[in-house]
Amino acid sequence: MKIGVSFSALDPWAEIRLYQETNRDCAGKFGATASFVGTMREFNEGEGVTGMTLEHYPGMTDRQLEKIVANAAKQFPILDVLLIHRVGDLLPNDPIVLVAVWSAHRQAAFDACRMIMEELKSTAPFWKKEVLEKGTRWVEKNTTG
Amino acid sequence: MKIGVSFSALDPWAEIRLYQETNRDCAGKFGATASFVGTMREFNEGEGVTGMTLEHYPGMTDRQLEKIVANAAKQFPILDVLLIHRVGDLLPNDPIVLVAVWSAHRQAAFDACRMIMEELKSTAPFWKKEVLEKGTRWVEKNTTG
Amino acid sequence: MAIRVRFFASLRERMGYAEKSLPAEGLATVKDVLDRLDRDRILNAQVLYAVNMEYAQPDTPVKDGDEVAFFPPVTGGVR
Amino acid sequence: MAIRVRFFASLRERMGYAEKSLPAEGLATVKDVLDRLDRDRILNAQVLYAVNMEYAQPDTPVKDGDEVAFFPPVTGGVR
Repeated sequence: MKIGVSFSALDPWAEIRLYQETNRDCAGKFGATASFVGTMREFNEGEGVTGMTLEHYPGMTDRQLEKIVANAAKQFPILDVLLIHRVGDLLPNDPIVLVAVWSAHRQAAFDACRMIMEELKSTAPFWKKEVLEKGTRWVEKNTTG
Repeated sequence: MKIGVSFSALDPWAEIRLYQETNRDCAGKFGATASFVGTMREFNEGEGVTGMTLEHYPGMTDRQLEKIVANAAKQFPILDVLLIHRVGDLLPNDPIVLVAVWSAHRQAAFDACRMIMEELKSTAPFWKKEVLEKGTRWVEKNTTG
Repeated sequence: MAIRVRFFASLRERMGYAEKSLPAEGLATVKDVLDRLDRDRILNAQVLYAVNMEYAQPDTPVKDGDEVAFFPPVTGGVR
Repeated sequence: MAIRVRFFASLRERMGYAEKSLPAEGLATVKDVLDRLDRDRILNAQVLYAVNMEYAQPDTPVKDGDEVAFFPPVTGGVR
């Protein structure tokens, strides 16, 4: 299990590949890996966005992310999880978050991956400030969309 | 969009990474990438499995895979799809299938990725023959597990 | 021309051959093709049909030049 | 010792500072901490509370040495 924040650019697919190669405990036992990568778009709420700052609450972030993964592991038979969230200054197309879940079977991997993303959105202490053509704005809420 | 079968070993995360790097049409527009990788396990139905042969119906496979992706694109607002299924001889830990779906938003990416995996299981003409300690057996059905 | 019949996976092994060419005369549907072959052996387990690489039913029409396939339930992807 | 109060994101900007140390005397709950600060400014928009990095409520107890944080609804992940 690896959970944390990254202060520098994420290469999500390389991270997952490397993690799976170096963590062989569940090799041969997993049949399913569901993953999700969130990426910064160049528009939001109908406006062009040229940059974003991701602020977080150090310490509380790690604690909440670990809680979220523990909840998913309690509810679904999963074998391993990789979860990394960016903080700092981002540009459009930069990855924001990656989660990968290994499980023996498909359904548990999908369900746990989605649950982690949902809980993260509502409980992990991150805040986004977008840079627009004119000035900046705090993202006020995450819709369920 | 890239859809097909692979006759040689798959490196799924490298495939997704390369595909995203070389297909820039939806760069800046996608905020979500949901992916799934199916991997051969070293046990199935309570028995050790030492190898597997994946047979397919060439031609019909491509046609069905394209139909499955078209169905998902009809139902969900997705931007791009990468879908590759292995055929031939596999060993435990070898990737069997990879699907990645790019979309503006999370839910569509997750839903479409899962739908593609479900439909693939029931309509794409692939058959698995497992090598056990003693002899071989055809996998008779995919459960919904 | 003729109708090309193909078998896959466990059904191919059960039949002992992968394909066969049948003269098209008198063959109007998938069922007719089945009747011309070793029907009992084919239907000995659950079987799916395809005509020209699209899923088909016993009453799906066939004609000269078509490809008709018989195979067991598919098991791609992962559980 | 004392109670360490922290603000994040838009609330930090609204307050004009990121943290403050308050003497713990007379502070028994998160609500007491709020009352000791510029309460109206903090509650001007939706605010969440945390005590020692766990989500808290106005009646959550606080004591000398605790860290109390106030921040707007979180917006991590992606939509």
